[in-house]
Amino acid sequence: MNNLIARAKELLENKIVQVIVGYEAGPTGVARPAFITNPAKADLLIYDERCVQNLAVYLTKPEVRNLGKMAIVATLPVMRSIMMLISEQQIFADNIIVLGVSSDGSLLDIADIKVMQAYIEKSDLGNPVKDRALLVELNKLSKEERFAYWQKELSKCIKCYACRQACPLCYCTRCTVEVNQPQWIPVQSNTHGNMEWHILRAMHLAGRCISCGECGRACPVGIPCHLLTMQLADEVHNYFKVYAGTSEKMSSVLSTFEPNDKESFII
Amino acid sequence: MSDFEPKVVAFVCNWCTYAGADLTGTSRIKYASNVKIIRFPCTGRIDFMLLLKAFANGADGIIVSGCHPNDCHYTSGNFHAKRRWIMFKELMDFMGVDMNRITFSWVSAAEGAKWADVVNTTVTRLREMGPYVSYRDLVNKSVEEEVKNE
Amino acid sequence: MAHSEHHTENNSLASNIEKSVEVKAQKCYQCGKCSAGCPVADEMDFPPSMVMRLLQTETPENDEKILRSHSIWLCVTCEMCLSRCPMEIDIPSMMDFLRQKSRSEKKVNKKAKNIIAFHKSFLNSIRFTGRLYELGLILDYKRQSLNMTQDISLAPKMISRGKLHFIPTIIKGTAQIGRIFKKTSN
Amino acid sequence: MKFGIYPGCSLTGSARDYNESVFALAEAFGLEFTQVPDWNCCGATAAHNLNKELSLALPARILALAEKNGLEEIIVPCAACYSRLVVTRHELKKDPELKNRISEVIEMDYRGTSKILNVIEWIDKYITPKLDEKLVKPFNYKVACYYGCLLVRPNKVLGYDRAEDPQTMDIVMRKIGAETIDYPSKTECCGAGLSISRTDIVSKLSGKIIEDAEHRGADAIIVACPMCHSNLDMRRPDINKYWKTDFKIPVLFVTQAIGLAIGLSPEKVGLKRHFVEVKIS
Amino acid sequence: MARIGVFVCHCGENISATVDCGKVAETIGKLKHVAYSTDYKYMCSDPGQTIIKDAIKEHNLTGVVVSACSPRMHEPTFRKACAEGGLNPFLCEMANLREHCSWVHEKNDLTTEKAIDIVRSQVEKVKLNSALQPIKVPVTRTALVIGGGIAGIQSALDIANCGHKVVMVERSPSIGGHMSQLSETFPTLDCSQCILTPRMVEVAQHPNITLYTYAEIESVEGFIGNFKVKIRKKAKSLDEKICTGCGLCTTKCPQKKIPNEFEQGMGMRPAIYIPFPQAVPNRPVIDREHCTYYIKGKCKVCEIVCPTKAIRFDQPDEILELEIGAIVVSTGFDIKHADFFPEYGYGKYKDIIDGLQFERLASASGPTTGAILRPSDGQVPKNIVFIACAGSRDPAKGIAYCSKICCMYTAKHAMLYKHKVHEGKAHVFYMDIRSGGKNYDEFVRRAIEEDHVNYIRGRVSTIYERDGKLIVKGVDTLLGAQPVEIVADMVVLATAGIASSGAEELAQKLHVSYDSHKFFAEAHPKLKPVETNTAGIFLAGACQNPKDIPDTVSQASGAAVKVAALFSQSELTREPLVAAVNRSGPPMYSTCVGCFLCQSVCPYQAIEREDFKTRDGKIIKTVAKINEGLCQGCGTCVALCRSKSIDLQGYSNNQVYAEVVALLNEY
Repeated sequence: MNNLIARAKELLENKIVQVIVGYEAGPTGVARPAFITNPAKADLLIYDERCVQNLAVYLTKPEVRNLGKMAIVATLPVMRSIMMLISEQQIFADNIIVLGVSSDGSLLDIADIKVMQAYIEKSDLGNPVKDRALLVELNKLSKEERFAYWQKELSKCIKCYACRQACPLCYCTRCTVEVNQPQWIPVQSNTHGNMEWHILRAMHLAGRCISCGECGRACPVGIPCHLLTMQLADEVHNYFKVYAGTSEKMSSVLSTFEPNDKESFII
Repeated sequence: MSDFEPKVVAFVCNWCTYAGADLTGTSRIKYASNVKIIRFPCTGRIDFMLLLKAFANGADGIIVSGCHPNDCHYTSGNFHAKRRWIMFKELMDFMGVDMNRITFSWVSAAEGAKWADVVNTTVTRLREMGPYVSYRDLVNKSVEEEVKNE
Repeated sequence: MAHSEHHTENNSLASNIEKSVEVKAQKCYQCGKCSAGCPVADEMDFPPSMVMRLLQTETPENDEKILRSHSIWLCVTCEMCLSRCPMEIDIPSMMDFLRQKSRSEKKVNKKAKNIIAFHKSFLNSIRFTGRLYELGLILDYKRQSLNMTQDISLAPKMISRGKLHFIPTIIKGTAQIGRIFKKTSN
Repeated sequence: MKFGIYPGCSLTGSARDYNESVFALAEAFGLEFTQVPDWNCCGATAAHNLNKELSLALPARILALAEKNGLEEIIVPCAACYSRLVVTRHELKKDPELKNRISEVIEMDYRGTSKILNVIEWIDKYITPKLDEKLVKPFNYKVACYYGCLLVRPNKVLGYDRAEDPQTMDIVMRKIGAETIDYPSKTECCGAGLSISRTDIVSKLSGKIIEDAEHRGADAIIVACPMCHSNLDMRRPDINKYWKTDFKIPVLFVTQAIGLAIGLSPEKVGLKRHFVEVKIS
Repeated sequence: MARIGVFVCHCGENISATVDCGKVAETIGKLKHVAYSTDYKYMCSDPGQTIIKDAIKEHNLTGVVVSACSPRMHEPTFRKACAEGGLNPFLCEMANLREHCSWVHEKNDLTTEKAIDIVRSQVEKVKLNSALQPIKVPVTRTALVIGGGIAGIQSALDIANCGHKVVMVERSPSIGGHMSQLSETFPTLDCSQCILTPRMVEVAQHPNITLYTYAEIESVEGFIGNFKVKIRKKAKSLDEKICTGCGLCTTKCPQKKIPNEFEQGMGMRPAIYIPFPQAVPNRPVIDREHCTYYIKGKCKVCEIVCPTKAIRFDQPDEILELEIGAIVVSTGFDIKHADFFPEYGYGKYKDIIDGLQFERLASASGPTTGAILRPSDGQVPKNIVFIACAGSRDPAKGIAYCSKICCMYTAKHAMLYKHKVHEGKAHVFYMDIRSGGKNYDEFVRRAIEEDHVNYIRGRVSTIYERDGKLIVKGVDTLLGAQPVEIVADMVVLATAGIASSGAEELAQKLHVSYDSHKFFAEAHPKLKPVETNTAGIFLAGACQNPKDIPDTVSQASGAAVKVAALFSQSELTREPLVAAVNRSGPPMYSTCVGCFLCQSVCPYQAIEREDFKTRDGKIIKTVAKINEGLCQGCGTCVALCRSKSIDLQGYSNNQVYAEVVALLNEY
């Protein structure tokens, strides 16, 4: 943590970056995002087990972008998000400094994208362990049970779109839900429309989800909607042997193909 | 259930399956009249949301069909579609939506007989499965939810 | 209906080979490069490319010919055929399979008697001691092949050069070796 | 690093000369081996001819023993054993299910972590770098390096040298002063395991190789396999009888040639045990 | 307010036999927005079309649904009729009641109900149609031909003779390609150069053709009708306008030991050279890589001897920028060389040569003036072996395909040999003889029957040298795979034809796809063998796959016709059924967020970037833009776009959505 603060200070003092995106402790002790522009305030930065939010979501927000060149405290999911955002041309590698932190909280030396790529490649890119267990449980259920499960969960959805706001890859300036010609997703919240929204969201993240679980954490009514995108992340790996966010040149699974892609259901 | 006739919508590409279904016609091969075709330029054009809309509007089953791999009029639309359907199918399975109600197939412009076969087997299967009650219930219940909210 | 064959259970030798050792006989386009390079082709009743052709017919008569052939026992697994095959067909693995099949179906060619006798003696020797006991191998082979006079002049010369031992080396894991033999003897 | 050796059965019997030369070389270069403890026969041709599973289980036990004893690298001087061990490792790597089955058969955990070196690879890695300083008696002969089958084929599995006209042994021999000839029989088969059961075939095939080497003016044939050696050397009387001639060209193990070049005595490298007299030294 | 007209066709009895057409018209007529609905026996007949035209005027229709046969049959007919009736043709849709309904179902209520559903969905769709105008793209009527072999020559001459300008670019110093190296050609055994050189000269003299030799493509941008091409003219190190081509420099050049490419390495050439006597243009170039002056800084013998003082040592490469309307790619092929075959000695035996080398040996203008002499010692080979399929049909060597030309040229080689060495023996190892073509099989039979060439069916396992002879170990598979050993003096390998070096880089510059062997890919294997998947770029000859001269020339003429057709008008008219990325005013400009995932799904490279900038040039936003000249309207980008910022004319999101709803809901 001290290393992190020292490095942040140095970056701000030498005007290498204008803002540090990181975590600070809120009044109740809960970690919250911090946008530090003053080197004197760098001491506020923390990094510990409380810091779980995927900060990469701020990289595409105009309010943060307008602050200038940034450095970001980056856990593995943040790094993978950054890779995705670069590959989808939303941010430029030159405009960002990555303050990588390992799972034990130590500061990593991420000199450039290549180093970051090497770090990502040797990491476990599967879904988080506790989510893996949940997925296994759900996949054990019968089709009808799963249908009932999701209906029950999705009936709680209030269409607040916090899942979308929290996701670093839901950066569209206009979302499909805001299209009314035609009205793809009903405006009101009801179980059926909610389900359509969550299918849409999961499909739009197929091959792009980097398994940070932020959508699930952001949901105010506790829908485990992250399991939908994580299930697809698993399937993407099963079918196409790739994990999202592993290189800046990554091409998206759904916008590329191999002639011999295997499936067993098309007759 | 014997008098149940499923409603089936077919999403097909113009160059292979639409032409293949034309050939079924010119060959006078008979098939179940439950299916109604919507023409697309290419399977690559078929948005997965349209399939959901078909179920939402009361379809009991869906057929999606296009050119065989390597035969796409646009060289690669069907390959992209294939990946899209792989993901869609896995997601639907995971959410408990009955994928037996959707038939994915490759029917070329020369496969008039195959088209009839695809339709007939799909319709036969759907007749056995019965109306898609659970999805319809979901839609109806949702309408009620809204009424209640208002 | 020509197409119905597709669906019937295919029990030809070729399909057995494909299932067991993943060698596809139908890949062979009969260029004959294997036979051209095979060191023992001229001794064989069916040179390797002919074995492939017989397999491709998938008829019981030709399958029988292969299992009863001398060729499969003459193959010395030198791997020249595979190394030069334009279709990368693993003939040596296939030959191993054919030999085992020929034996299990009791169709071994009479002329191969000595070759099998030698292999059996070899395995016998290691089955009980864990290692090859060359003198034992030769004696056991003579007993099995009834070739009493063969190599009679070789032994003394070997002995004089210290190349033949009179006492076999027995390893500690002989019991384990015995179990390996047992478990693999399906 | 612990440095293992799997001698194989021949080296303890009919190929004692090879064994002696390998150990003499190691000693001269200050290298020490640990034998794979309680090793068994690899099963050779007999096993894979008659029983595929056995032909994988026997080498797997050897490899498992090596792993268990922390031998990260094992040298396998016999080309036939080398081939069986590498093929086994390849097959078990390819098919995890088979690996589990074989592990169960041999009642040992097999992981496939030990590196397997053939004799030339061993020489290249440990002898060649120090060869120049030890060279006292350049091996000034014209030699035919004979690789046979099992050192180079199947090339995709072994991944060693090139399948046609291999060069590694030639390079080593040129390093000790020999002139190597280019001849097509380099990788032809000597008849291998048919030595006893079909001596006629072995005589024919081995004779062709010897004739080719003599015809092109070689003074000696250099080998790296005890089976090749016994067919070309011990079987010489049969060969000469079959071809109605009197081939005299001696057959040396590559380790013997190197041994002579660094000044070891013919006895030390086992030359006296040959059937065909080695007049060069 | 939409006013839709619906016209239900009986198609004689084809539709009305099972569908109650009257009921369809009546039911549909009751729908909201349907201003007119009728049925008629033959809608496609003149009176039928008149009904439509009249109704458009009379009822002031805003859309038409013709419920008849498949749109694949009569859509153009009815769209034309609508246009004649004063309605934009793209406001007409067809409901397929014949192929998709009446012909495939029994006569009953369900069939009629289905017909009604189909018509209704088209009514709902057509309400959302927009009036579209055909897309017009200007065309620069100048063609670029890349590669000056027989394919390029033929294409260039054909296009030029149609009256269009042609720029030909050839990377070597002379045009002529591999054909200029050949001795005689099958199946007529006429001299290759005799038939080729007049055409080479014609290219050089044609008023419509501009020839750049020793030049390569630097970059290609733009699209059909509007390519911008940069060409690098490599420095020839002499002033071509002054040089008379006397050739004195080439005889005086002290550096003479450079393997001659034209002779396939079987002869030498100087550093300043004319590749062969009939070269076009017949001017030398300096090969800077081997020239003593460029290596050591002194020599300049050529400059001293040149009577017209044409040598220019400091000449730089020149970059030309050209506007091009269409491109013909005719970059030809290469062959594998003898060193590709480990089992045949990795190329270490001098007397194992490849087919092109044999062509040079047999050529009257070649290094032996046409005598068949073996390279090692110049002796006449008495026993010669030809090996077909050397490298071809050999997946283990990475080449699974048949090179197509080898069977024929091998027969020709054996024949030429027998004609020149009467007492010699010629053997051919082959796997199959593929001699499909006019007079081709007869030609092969002649080699076997009249010239007694010994054809042996089998492959050769290995070749080695012994006592100065080549031992060829093969097999005769027709004799039960009997081993065959031939003691030969010379071996000719009919090696595989492969893609020309640099083909991959060129394909990438052109944005044209290529196969795993780096051959250029045609747009459709059967029906578009001359087109590429990039509009305006066409293929000719062996750059697509190995092919013989007649096939090459046919394809070259085919490509020329495609270019001429494109150039027949000054504007290119295209159906407007293309995709578009939405646009709006600042600060949004478009709902597109610029992820450009659509770029990789587009098979036509039709998606471009558009920057929106402030007045001082700072980029505010970059979004996708569809090039209407390139888009073919597949719509794959539309389905992929997450923000629904792309839509497809004729199959818009609104339209297909409306169709789904209409098909499933009764009104």
